[in-house]
Amino acid sequence: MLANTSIPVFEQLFNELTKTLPGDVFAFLPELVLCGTVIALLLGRLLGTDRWIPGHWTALVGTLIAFGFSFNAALGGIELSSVEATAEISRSELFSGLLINDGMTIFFRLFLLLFLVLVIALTVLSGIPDNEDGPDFYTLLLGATIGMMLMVSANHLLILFLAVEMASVPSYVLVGFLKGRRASSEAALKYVVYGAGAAGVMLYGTSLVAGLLGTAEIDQIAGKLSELTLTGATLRTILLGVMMILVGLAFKLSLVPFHFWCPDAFEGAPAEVGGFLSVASKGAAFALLIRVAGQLAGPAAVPPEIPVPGLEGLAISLAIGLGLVGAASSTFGNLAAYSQTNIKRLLAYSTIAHAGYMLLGVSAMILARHAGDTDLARDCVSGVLFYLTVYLFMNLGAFAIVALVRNQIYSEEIADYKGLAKQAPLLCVAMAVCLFSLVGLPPLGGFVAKFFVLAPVWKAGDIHPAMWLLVGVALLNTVFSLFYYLRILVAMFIDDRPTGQPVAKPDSVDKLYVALVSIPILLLGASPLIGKLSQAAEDAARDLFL
Amino acid sequence: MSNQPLFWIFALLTCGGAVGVVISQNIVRMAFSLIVSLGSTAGLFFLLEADFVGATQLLVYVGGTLVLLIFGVMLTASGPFQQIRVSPGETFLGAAVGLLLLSVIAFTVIDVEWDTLNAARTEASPGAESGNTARAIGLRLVGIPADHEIGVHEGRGGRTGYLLPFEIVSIHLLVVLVGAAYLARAKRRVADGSTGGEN
Amino acid sequence: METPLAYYLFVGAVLFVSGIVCMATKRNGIAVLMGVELVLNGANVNFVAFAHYTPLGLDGQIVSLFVIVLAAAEAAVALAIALNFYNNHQTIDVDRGDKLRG
Amino acid sequence: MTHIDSKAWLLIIAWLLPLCGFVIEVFAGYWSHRCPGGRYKSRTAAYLAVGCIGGGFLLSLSALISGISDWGLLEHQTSHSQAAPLESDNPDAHATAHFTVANVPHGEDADTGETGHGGGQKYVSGEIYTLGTFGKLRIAIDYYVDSLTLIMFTMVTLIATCIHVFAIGYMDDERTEDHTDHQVHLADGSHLHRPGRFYLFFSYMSLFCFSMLGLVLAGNIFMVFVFWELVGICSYLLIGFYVERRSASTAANKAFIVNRVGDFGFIIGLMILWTSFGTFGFKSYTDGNDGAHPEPGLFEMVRDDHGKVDVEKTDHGSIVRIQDHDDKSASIPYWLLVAAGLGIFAGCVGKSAQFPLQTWLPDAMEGPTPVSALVHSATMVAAGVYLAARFFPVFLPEVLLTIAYVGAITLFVAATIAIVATDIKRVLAYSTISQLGYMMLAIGLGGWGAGLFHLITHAFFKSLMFLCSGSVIVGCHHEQEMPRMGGLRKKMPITACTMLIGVIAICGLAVPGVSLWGYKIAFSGYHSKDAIVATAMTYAHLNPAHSLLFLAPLVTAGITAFYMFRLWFYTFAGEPRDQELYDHCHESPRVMTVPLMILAFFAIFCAVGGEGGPLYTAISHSETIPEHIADSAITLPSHKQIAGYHQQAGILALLVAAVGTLLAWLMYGVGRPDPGIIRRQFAGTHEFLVEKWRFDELYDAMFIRPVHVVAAWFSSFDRRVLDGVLHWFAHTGVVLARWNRWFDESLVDGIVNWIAVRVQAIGQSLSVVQTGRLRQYVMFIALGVVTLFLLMFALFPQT
Repeated sequence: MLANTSIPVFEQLFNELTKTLPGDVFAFLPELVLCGTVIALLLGRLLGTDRWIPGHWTALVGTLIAFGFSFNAALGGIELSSVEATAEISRSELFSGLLINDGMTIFFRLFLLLFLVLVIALTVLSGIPDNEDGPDFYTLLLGATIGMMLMVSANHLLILFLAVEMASVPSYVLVGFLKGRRASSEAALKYVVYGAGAAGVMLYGTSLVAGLLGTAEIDQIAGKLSELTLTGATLRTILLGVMMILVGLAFKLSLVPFHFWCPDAFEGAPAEVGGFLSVASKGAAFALLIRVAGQLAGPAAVPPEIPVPGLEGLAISLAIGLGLVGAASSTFGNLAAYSQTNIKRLLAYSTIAHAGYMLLGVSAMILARHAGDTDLARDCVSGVLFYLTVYLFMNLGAFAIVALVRNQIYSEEIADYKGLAKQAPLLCVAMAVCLFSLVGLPPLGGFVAKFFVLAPVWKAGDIHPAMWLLVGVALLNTVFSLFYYLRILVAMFIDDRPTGQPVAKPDSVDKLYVALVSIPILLLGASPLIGKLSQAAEDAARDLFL
Repeated sequence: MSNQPLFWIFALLTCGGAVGVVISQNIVRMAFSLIVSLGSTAGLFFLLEADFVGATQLLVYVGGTLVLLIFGVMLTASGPFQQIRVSPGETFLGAAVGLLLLSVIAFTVIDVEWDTLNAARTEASPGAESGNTARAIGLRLVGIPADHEIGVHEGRGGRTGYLLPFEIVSIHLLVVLVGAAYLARAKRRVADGSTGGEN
Repeated sequence: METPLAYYLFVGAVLFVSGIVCMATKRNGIAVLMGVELVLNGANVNFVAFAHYTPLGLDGQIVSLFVIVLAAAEAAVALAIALNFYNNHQTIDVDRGDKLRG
Repeated sequence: MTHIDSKAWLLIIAWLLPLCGFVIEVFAGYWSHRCPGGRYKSRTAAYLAVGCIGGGFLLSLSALISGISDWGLLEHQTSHSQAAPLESDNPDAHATAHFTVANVPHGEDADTGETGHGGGQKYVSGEIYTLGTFGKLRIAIDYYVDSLTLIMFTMVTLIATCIHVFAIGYMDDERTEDHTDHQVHLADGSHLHRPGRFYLFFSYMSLFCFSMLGLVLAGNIFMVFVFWELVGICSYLLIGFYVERRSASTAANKAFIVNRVGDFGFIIGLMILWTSFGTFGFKSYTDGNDGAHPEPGLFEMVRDDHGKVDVEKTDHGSIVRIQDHDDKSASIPYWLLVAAGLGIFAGCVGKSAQFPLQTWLPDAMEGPTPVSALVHSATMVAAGVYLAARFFPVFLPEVLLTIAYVGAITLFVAATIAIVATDIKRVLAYSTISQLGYMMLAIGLGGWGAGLFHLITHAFFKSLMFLCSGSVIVGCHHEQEMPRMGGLRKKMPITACTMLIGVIAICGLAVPGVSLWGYKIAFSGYHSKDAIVATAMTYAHLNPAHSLLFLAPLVTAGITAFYMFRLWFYTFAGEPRDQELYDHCHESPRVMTVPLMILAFFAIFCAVGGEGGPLYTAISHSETIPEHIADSAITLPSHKQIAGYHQQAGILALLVAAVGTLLAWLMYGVGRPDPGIIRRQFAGTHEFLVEKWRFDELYDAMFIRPVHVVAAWFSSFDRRVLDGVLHWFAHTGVVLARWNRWFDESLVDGIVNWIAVRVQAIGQSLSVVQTGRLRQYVMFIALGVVTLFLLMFALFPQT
């Protein structure tokens, strides 16, 4: 009997595999290249070739190749988009619907790989993994990035959990990378326990949602939700399940009240790792959040005229809830940053605040999507994407400067930054650019980005007036945040350098790197690059809600 | 055949083991309770006709992960910290939060009328052929629904293949093991002074 | 007579809550990690139960398989980090790690 | 290539020149500054900056001339001519009070593509570059040129050129490699030595000019905001130019932060406008749209061609119909438009140092004096007034009333504080705040032209006075306290003379009843202040409930005359109070006095002809008189009505100013001629002043003792009566001023400080949650899950 059925099964198997797999694998090429680079790194270590070819070169080359592939894919996407009414073509499913390959995937892939290149370059300059530990460090870095790239394109609750785990677990090790230091191991322990707890909660929520809806595919959620009558215990369960999934993402985004790990982990971790986590994992988590939240806002098939009673409430409560969490995060992050003396810790609180601003964009997206205003929903998403890109440069810039300065003065305390401007003027000016951009002052990128995020949120106030209040809170926060960012600048530029402090003499390569990272902040504030990036962000958001 | 008595036995053992882990103060006893709990969970899986998952649970969880944990217990339990007492206030707080959480879940998940919900949605319960899911799972990995599943699913029709996670998880394991090995091994030479500030 | 789904879900909930409480109260780092295992196991019970009773079907079982594997990986890393903590602090008491705060 | 009007081209080049200058100075300035050999470094950076801004002035001037010939800016508009019987309503029909507007042209060629020439719309607008589009949000560099733009450009570039030249002399000591800052005392008692920052100063100034011109040129509110912040940053850099002085860096921070508070409102206003109207642009493009239908701008959407706001009452409150929109039924709630106006105005309050955000401006005097003259009197702080004027069409009556009251409070409060200030620059700073209050008041009262008229004249005479004070400060070796000066007119005649011109201009003195070739004998300030007081008088007559808005400027005109002449008498008249200072004092070099003379010339003549003169006529070509909103409680005065009150208002204002001047003369001028009496009267006080000059005692000496002197002089009068009256006056003044000062420093500053301390405390208490205990963190996961679940459940709209 077995023999009888096995032949058609294998035939079927062969057919299935040859039908779609080559195309899927081709689209998955950037991730595969990274996987290959990981293996190359380990082989290099095994064969001892890492003595001649240091790990960072292997990692850099691999990342660049992956970047090239995704860039190629992006160009293909743009070509498609230039043809009228072919928007649907650029959205495709990979691996039988486990992954989605659309504008946003392409955008975030480029985002993550560009960022990875910059981070690897930074680690080469700052030398945080020495040659011996290089292969391990880059293996972890690339492994985490593969996870983030999966997060970006996930379309299945399993992939969601798997990708979050793949992104998180190597990060735990990265935080504890300086394994001889007490602070580092403490940070790693806190991070791993907190992360595991959050992941557990998320998995439990995933099980509830999947069980209740009878599907694990994210793009089916909206449809299934509209079939349910959302009342009583069913409603409560779906709320709890959704909320638990969001808790897992909120952990990755370090949103209040799931931010506790963030300052501790960033203070204990090397600044390079802090920069990596603050940008890459936040970016990926936002991509995932946008996908999940977009589904929860309601199905595309249901026109807004026919309200689905429970669903309507779900969208509103979710949007307002997320908005409140966002406002709380930005307020808490900014206020708690006041009393910090360690610059990495201060920046950690600042990242909490920034995640809060961006979350407002997502919450407005849910509202707009729910109200049937797809254009506004897309504007919200592309605003968040724009913000993330600017945030990439300004936050990486700040962390890079912290790392490079640490190599000179062996300290990460703000008090030790006094009078640094006289010794390393370029680094300090770049720091000023980054910090002013983080505050959101024109004509720097941070201002434009903040505007792009908050303007659609304000517009969503027409749908629900709470959004106006949230924008008000966010703007008030930018006023607050000025004080503590200025504190760093005052220390660097105005205070005198106490005698006996180590002298900072950055290399010209360091300066070049810092300039390279901070110039885009200027360009994204006042140059046609704004148009280019916003176009890319819009392209990315375009096929999100079809 | 009614599985009811077996269910009660396994369920009690599972819950009892879990509660035992929580209330015990001795790390070795905790480990033992954990083994009981996870082992009986495998029993529940068998009752749910998920034999392959049950077997994996026994092999990987009880056989692998737990051994790892016990290994950790033995490595760290030397010295006076074998029993680290928690103050009664914290115990009380923990119990309160636990009960709160449990009541929230009971108030939501348990309260749902699952039977009517599922009956309304699909006529036929897609129970697998009793006790033999290994083959079905194997087929699903490459996206071929088992015979009894065809027609049950909507959407992608149960054609979701799990080849990608199956493969990608191997990379994940590789990366993770490299990380674990990095942390576990001693550094071969003294750390460079420039790699960190004063601690 | 078949056991109702809610019974299984209750077992899952007990496992989940026990795990969380275990993580939140235990001072021994290894015990905290045991809590993590309980939490993941609680979710797994849910998945397998749903696989049996709802249209989720085999997907639930497959998810639980991957969860077991991922839990093992996570446990390995968490243990390595805990041992690293132990090496640096000479104790596994997580309350000793309170240098980073504020 | 899109077509851009020639005037716009000229202005764009004039705008970009300082940017070029800045870039060159930043990248090459350091090296040029570092030329080896010789004690002094070269002045190349200064010459470059002067060249750029001077070139900008020439270009703006030619643009202005071109504008005059294209648009006939010097010809009176029909509605302004009092003789023209064009207005249909008879003089006593103001009860119906709707002001048909003839000067919003909708002539025969309004609907042809050929606009911007002849009798059509008198503005050109277009885009220079689109930075990016973001959904419906378009971010572009636009220009908007009308007569106001042209005049502002010319004024800014002219004054900036003078000040740049002046700064070459003023900042000369920064050219050394080893500059000594006498105001910084190091721990060992010595003064700070640092390399001079000559080139840096000029690069900041160039950047400032670029930003300021960009702000004026901007064709959309977004661009305005960007340059708004840029001038703020330049101001920050320039106030903090002497960073080593603790007071300077504190002042810079204070200015920056206080401005951010205003900007908070600004962004809210921006958001409202964008979300309601979908555009940032002021008006539709006239250039470069290739015959396509021009997109309407904000002004056209709020008001129709007749300047009328279409208010409609609905069940959900009033709404304002949006004009010229694709969607004919588009509307915006009335309150939202009010909120937008108030938001924009909040930005203006911050930038123009209006009540209650005025505290930063006096502190900003820590910057070098040329900066105070350019940034903190003539241009940047006036930008708030400029913006309020630009956005006049968007403001609804409630907003205008708020503006008027804020202006009135500011002008009075600041003037009373100026009475007691002794630092020469601080007196001028408070005077600036007060004058900005006048402008705001005028705009709030509907006296659009009058407000901007005063903006221009004020810019000339106030920058003149600041430069004079700079000249005094340099002459007196960085002494800024007036009680140590006196009699300087003999040592620095040019400065004294030009300063006097400025003082007379700001006080608004004139020779009544006499005219020369048909022109009144008066300096510029008389004309513009007269226009404001006349507007206020008319307004008070039309709206008797708001008579305070007339009393405040009138009384303050007297106070202004008093404190300005006090300043002049104190500094230049009488005998030297500090002989050593006096002996070392010298007149400034030619490079500093020539700009003074140029500015003095403009302070006298720029407003010649008053409201019939060229300046006012040209400004009023940009005016849009709003049509009356039916249910509004406020009636805005029309030009015709104002003209009716002009005579009365002029005489009244002159009278008050004369009283103030007389009082100052009696107290500070007349007492001086007999040094014997002074010495006998002031023996103790004088010594005391020189040694300690504590403020409270100083005020006593300034007010009470002069009263005695005056009393002795008027011995033929009943001593006790006069004494009593003057005593009372003086005492009330002191009490009021002190109270104001307390209010300013304790309450407003106190609130700001209190908030800062609170925020800090909250921040600290918040980070207490971060206990560093892992188990607590995990507990928070569980609690967070439960809390958020309950929150979401509560938020769920139950039906």
